[in-house]
Amino acid sequence: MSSPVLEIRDLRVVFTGPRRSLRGGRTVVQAVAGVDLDVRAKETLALVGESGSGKSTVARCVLGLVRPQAGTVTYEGRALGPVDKRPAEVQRAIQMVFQDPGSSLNPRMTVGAIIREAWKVHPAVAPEGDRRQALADVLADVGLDAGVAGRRPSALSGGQRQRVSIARALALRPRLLVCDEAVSALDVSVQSQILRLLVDLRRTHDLSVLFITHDLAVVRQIADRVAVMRTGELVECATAEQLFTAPAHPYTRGLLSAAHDLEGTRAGFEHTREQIR
Amino acid sequence: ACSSSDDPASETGDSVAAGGDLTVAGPIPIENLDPHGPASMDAGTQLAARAIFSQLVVSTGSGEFEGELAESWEPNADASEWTFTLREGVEFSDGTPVTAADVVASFERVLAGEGPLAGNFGGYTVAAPDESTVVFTSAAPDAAFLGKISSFFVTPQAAAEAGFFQEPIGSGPFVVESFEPGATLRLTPNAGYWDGEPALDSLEFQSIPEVAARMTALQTGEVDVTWSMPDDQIAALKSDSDLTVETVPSPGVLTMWMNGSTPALQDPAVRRALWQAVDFEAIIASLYPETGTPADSPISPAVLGYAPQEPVEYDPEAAKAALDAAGFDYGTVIRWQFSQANFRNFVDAVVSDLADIGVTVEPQEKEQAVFLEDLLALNWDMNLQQLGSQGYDAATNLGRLYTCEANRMGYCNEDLDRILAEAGSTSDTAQREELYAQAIEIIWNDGVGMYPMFVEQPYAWRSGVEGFEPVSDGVPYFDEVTVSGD
Amino acid sequence: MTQSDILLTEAAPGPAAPPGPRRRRRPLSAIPYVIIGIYVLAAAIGPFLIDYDPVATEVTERLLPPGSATGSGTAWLGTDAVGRDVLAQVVYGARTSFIIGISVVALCGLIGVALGAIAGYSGGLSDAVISRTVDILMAFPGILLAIVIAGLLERGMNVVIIALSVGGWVGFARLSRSITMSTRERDWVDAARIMGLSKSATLTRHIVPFLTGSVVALATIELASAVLSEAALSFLGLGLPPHIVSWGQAIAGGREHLGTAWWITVFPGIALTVLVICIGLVGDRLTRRFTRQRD
Amino acid sequence: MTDQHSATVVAPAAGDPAPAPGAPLLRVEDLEVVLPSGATTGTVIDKVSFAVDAGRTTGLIGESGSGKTMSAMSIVGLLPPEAVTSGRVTWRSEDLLTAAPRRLRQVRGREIGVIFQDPLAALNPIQTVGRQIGEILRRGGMARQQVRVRVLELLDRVGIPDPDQRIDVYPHELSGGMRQRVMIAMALAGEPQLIIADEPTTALDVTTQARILRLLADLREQEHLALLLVSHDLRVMAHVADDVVVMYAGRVAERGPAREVLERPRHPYTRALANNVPAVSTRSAIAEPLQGAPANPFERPAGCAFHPRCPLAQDRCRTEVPVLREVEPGRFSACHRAEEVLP
Amino acid sequence: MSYFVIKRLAIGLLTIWGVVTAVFVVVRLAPGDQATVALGPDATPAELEALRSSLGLDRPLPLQYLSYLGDVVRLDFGESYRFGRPAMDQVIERFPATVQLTLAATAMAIVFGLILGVVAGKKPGSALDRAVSTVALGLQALPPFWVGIMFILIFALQLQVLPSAGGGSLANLVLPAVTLSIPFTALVARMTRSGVAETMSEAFVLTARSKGLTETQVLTGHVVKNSLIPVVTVVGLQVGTLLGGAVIIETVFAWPGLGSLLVGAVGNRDYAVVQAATVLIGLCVIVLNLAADIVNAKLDPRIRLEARR
Ligand SMILES: Nc1ncnc2c1ncn2[C@@H]1O[C@H](COP(=O)(O)OP(=O)(O)OP(=O)(O)O)[C@@H](O)[C@H]1O
Ligand SMILES: Nc1ncnc2c1ncn2[C@@H]1O[C@H](COP(=O)(O)OP(=O)(O)OP(=O)(O)O)[C@@H](O)[C@H]1O
Ligand SMILES: [Mg+2]
Ligand SMILES: [Mg+2]
Ligand code: NI
Repeated sequence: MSSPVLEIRDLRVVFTGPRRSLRGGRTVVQAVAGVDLDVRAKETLALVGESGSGKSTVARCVLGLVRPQAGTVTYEGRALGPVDKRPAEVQRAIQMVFQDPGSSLNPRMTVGAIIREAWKVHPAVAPEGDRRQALADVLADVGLDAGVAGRRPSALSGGQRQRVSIARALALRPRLLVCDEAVSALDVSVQSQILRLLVDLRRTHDLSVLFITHDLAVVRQIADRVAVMRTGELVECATAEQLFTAPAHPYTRGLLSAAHDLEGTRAGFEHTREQIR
Repeated sequence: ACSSSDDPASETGDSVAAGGDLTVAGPIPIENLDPHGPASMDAGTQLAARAIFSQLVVSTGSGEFEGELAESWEPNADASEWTFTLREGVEFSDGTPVTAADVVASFERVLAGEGPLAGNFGGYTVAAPDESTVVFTSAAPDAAFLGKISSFFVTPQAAAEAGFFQEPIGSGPFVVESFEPGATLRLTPNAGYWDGEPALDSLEFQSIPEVAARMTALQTGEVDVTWSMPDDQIAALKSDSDLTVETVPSPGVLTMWMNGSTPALQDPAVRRALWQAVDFEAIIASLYPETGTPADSPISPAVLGYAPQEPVEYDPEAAKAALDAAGFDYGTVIRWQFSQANFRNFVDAVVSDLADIGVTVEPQEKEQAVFLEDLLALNWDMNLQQLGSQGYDAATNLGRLYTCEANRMGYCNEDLDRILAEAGSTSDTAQREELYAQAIEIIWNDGVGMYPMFVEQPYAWRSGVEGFEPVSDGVPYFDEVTVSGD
Repeated sequence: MTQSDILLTEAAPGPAAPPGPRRRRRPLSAIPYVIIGIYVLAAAIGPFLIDYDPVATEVTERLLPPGSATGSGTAWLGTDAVGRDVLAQVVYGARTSFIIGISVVALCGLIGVALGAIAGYSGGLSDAVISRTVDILMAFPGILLAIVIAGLLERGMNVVIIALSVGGWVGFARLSRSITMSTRERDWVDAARIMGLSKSATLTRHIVPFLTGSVVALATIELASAVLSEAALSFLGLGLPPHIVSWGQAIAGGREHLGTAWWITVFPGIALTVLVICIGLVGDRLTRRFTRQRD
Repeated sequence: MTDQHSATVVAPAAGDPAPAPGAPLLRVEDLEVVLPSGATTGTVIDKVSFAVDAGRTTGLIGESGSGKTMSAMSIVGLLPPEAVTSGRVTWRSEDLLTAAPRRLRQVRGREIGVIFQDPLAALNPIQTVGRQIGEILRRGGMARQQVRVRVLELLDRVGIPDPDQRIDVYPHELSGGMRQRVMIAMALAGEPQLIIADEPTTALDVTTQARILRLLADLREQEHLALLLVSHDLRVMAHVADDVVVMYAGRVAERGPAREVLERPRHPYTRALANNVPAVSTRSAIAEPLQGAPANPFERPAGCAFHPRCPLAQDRCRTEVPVLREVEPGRFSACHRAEEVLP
Repeated sequence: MSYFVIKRLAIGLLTIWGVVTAVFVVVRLAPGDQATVALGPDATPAELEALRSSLGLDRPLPLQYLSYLGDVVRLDFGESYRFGRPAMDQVIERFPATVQLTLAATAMAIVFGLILGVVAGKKPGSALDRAVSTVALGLQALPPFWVGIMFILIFALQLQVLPSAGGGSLANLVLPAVTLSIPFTALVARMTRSGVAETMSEAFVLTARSKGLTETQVLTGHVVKNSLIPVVTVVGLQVGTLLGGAVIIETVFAWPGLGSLLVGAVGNRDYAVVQAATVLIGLCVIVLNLAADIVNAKLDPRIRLEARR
């Protein structure tokens, strides 16, 4: 097995709320309570769990947007601090795709400006001269034509915005892509487009992906390994096959059965699918 | 206890029937009742003091005085020692008699005090050889002492105690019923007043700073008496048949000193030329039709020492010629400071006339405290004030302000100094008048300042008010007033 | 400062909603712009058309009612207490009022936005310091500052501008701070940070642009209130020196003649009120536009 | 979970106050909603027809912006004020579109209850949940004490533990699932015959989703309710709906019994949707996605709105708007080539 | 809650200290001092010096500041030289008049402002809304002193229905309170309008309608209270500002309040009164803001008191 790109050890994050009374102490949310996680080279690791279980917080720690109370995040053997303290090369190597395509792009900037901004910070990635070509390339990578470069996010559909979001991340040639609910806000028909794009990109760009979602069905489609979180703790971590066929932890079993429950007329869908092929 | 020399008994008998509640709104709020303290020279404090306390003497016009607590007084030969004999049987409103010791204590309070009155009595000591005699001794001769002491009020010795002026005891015609500093002062008659109990049932002083409101209050009858109205309001008041409007000559003179230490204004010829360049007659006729008359002296006719001079005629051509001849630099900007907003129109008009002959004057309206500081620091080229003469005596104006030592307007003339010193050290009135006439001639001809206008004091009262007598210094008395019909 | 709260209620940028249906243009909606245009024109070129020397007075022609003939023509709007033409004062006053209003707003806006954005973005100590300063200024009677500043400096336009600005930036700071705090949470800001953009670049490129809408809207309101405050200062005798013509001066100067010579105050007053209403209407519209269709 | 499936085939309960046997409780016919947008107006809902039978569940399905919410809300007249409607909404035997506002207010809550998508936004944040649930009863003149008893009953009915305590809390103090239960209790308070549920589970976790859906199914059965369920989630639909209406860009694409429509779609759009649903139970490859983005009703393509994305599109589809037609008994499809969707 | 109050009071104390310091610096920066004003135009330099040293004004500023701070801590604001009595006494004496005026104006502003705001905000963009908004703007644009004097001329002089000036009675209160409340009413109306308009688009309003409530019931039951938070905040702030800022109205109507006292005291360089008045006003502003926050927390259970601004 390939060695881990990213290692998370005993990560702990506590959010302190306001104090209620003088002696009452603060309300404390233990968002992440000791998580150990590895992301290996070129694999897709899915992080699942119900709302509030701390998935996003783990992601934000990886990116250095949240400072953990304890624990380490190591990238290729180097311990990582807050995002603005990281060496440029690490900043470049870890990128993120957000959930809401409507809010992850600065609405005042054109698509071209959004992507070029990345190169302003890391000029080495795309030398001054061939940025135009580089821009066209990266847009092509995510299936957009060069014409959208002049448009603002508001003039794009949700799926297109999410592609721009991915292009912005890819522009820096990252090694690790963190996707926090990257497809949850999209329409069903568009969701498959983006998932497929992600799967393709991972192959062509040799990416490792940390894929956060609460949709087990999606996980089943794309993940190599799955980590299940619950109230800040990791309850189970296994290969996708193992997890879906023989879940070890009762909580995982509960999640799976709820998902099954919703599957309803599963047979109907299968039937349809067969017909199409 | 003002100027009236009528039989007090008949006054009293007459007024008991009339009585009434009088409401008075002066232009200045009454903030403090202490006639010895920092606010002692405030018009508001003086107004209240005249109702609550008694003076030794009251000045009734140029060089004339009337005894109030003092029955008689006598200066020594060089006017450096003044002996007062107190009236018998005068009591404070709490029944204790007014004694020489009270006078001494009051005077010492003034000297120790931190107010503007103290400056008048530098080098004075006071003593009470017996119950009813008080002797004031000065280091230097002081012929104008009577004028100065007329702003002095006698309080009980208890005045030194904290809180006394919340409910003061005095020997004046009224006693304090309630006092909201800066807002209202309510008074009731002093039954034991030596000159007869005032006829009014009550007297209330209100503060209404905004002119429009004050005029309205008078017209609607919320207020019975007011004074110091701007000229533009007087016409409207005159047309109201319920009101009596009267103006009386006052000691006030509009005074525009020119700073003799400013290079551009050093030359008397320049100063005179500037004076000539302003059509004061037209300005006064338009802006002050009611209360202004063109002046012919730096002090008013109501003041001892007044001597009329040749008026300075408006002649812009001559003025320009004189300025050219004196080599006046038209590039200079003359900074003209003043502090009262009601001078604005006047200032604008004068500036306009001077601009017509090419002289640039920059009006500087300053806040009172800033104005005062700059005034003393001679931080101005031209200054505008309405100057009075305390006690109707030129000594308190000319004698104090125009000496080289005082250096109040950058002007120094040894001849003038000598004349003023001489006038200050004799108690012979005729001689003093003669000396002041000389002084005035020098001041006038040297153009130490422009003296455009004598100011009259306007009063207005409602028709029910009887026995009100306007006084020239704008601080009236109310002990003989009655009001009816409201 | 309280004006900013109107904006605060609407200001926090909501999720970039699909651009809602745009309101149809009403022909009337152009009126405020037209009127403001007329004012600006009057302020800019009026002085070249109407000859007026604020220093020159004509005391014999004082307090003439509108339409009176004077030595130098007809006083269409009457004359003031020293015989100056009221119409000319209205026209010349426009320039002063604009200069004061715009300077105050520019000064307050720059300071307020800078401090508010820094406080909102950095949090921590700088936020605490700026917030406490704002608290103190809000608990401090503004009139006192104005008086002291007017006393400290030689009377003039710059004093009025400074006196009005000292407390005026607080509103901008509060507004900017609260919008910054909510914009800071937006994903595109995180995205910028992730790619390693510096703090100052993040602030200027990804946050400050989102302040402009509300800040411009607040600025229009503050512009109106600055013009009004200048009048109030004049009333207290702390306003402009006499040789600078302004509406505030004119209104304050005519108050003793309200009963007899109403035209001195009423015409500049109308000029001021109409301008304030128009600026306010434009401000309202900008507020609405920038808060609803934030994209 | 076959037990759940059985709920979908329960027959209308006897004694249900349905107007005429066989006649649907609610019939929407040729509904059109026109909304102004900028200088133009858009026909957001274009000739939509469907029905809800007493005691049954009709599902409205489609992607975001396809007009599900608009169709549902026009039934009770809760559209934006600038919306212009036409067509007929027959509730029992009266037309609600032309009904007097007063009558419409009587219908709302008491005859037709509504459950909204985002329970946090749809609950008044500054009133206790008890107050909000009881409001309709209080306005109906019920005594305060009785209202409280009834609200407690309702809370219990929707499965909120410790109703005694929960009755006095504010919405933000509850979890998402609890809030949705409160919404449901509120909709039940007026004892309606029909409940319109607009995406009742979208904002919730998988586990909670399942529980809420089960609750709705139970209620429908026990309270003899009809249910109009709006959702974009095919799995949800398949789980609870008896009939489904598939919408695309403001028009009905396909309509028919849920099971049949989802198993044997007669419209390429439905087929694509069904195709794109991933499964937990088996590992499936990512299906070939539909190209392009959903059509916007304001800029609806000419002809069949779906044609730009349709693998079966022909020239005819680009010009001619397909009408909704019965392609086999009980099955309606608005595709020119409906017969070819299934070979 | 108690912790919140304590924390806010601590911040309040800090703010008061800031105000105290600022006022000290500011009044001493101003040219001219107590001695200049007290002694008037006839003072000699020697007299000025003597008075300054007896008042302690010649000591180095830091020393003066420390002793002043010490006095303030002991709640001793010194003696007013103008009024010849403890400065705080004078300030407290004027306080009730100010409170009366402010409360009356605030009450009017709230009542009329709320009504106007609700009427306008209930149908945003309607003719009524635009009319009310324009009127509100117009009201905000009226110079208060102009309004005040016009009121005097109309109601006192022409109609003779109300007294023109002075304090004390209820009749005296009417004109100044109305004048003061005009711009405030406009502000409350505008705030309420925007709050109501925004609340009208909230989802829970739709919920309320779906229960069959009439528009009035929806408005009173679900909209108005929910849109009050910014209004309360502004009222809290504005009332504080009014306390010290009503100078012009107090001057016009001769209303014996704190504003005119403060302005007079600044003019006379009566440091003690300036400082006492400023501290009292600052205290009120702080307390009112606290009160507004508490009211808001009562209005909206979601507001956890600490999470302010
Ligand atoms: N900035 C913050 N301040 C305080 N608490 C926070 C903050 N961010 C997250 N939390 C809390 O931390 C916990 C974990 O949140 P997190 O966003 O990581 O969950 P999640 O698994 O991503 O949930 P979701 O599926 O809803 O996105 C939650 O209880 C949340 O309320
Ligand atoms: N208030 C409104 N004003 C104008 N257009 C609106 C309004 N609300 C919705 N629309 C438009 O009407 C169309 C149908 O909207 P509707 O809310 O019915 O869609 P939906 O199917 O419910 O979508 P979702 O799944 O996102 O809820 C959309 O194009 C939408 O943009
Ligand atoms: Mg998350
Ligand atoms: Mg919807
Ligand atoms: Ni099953």
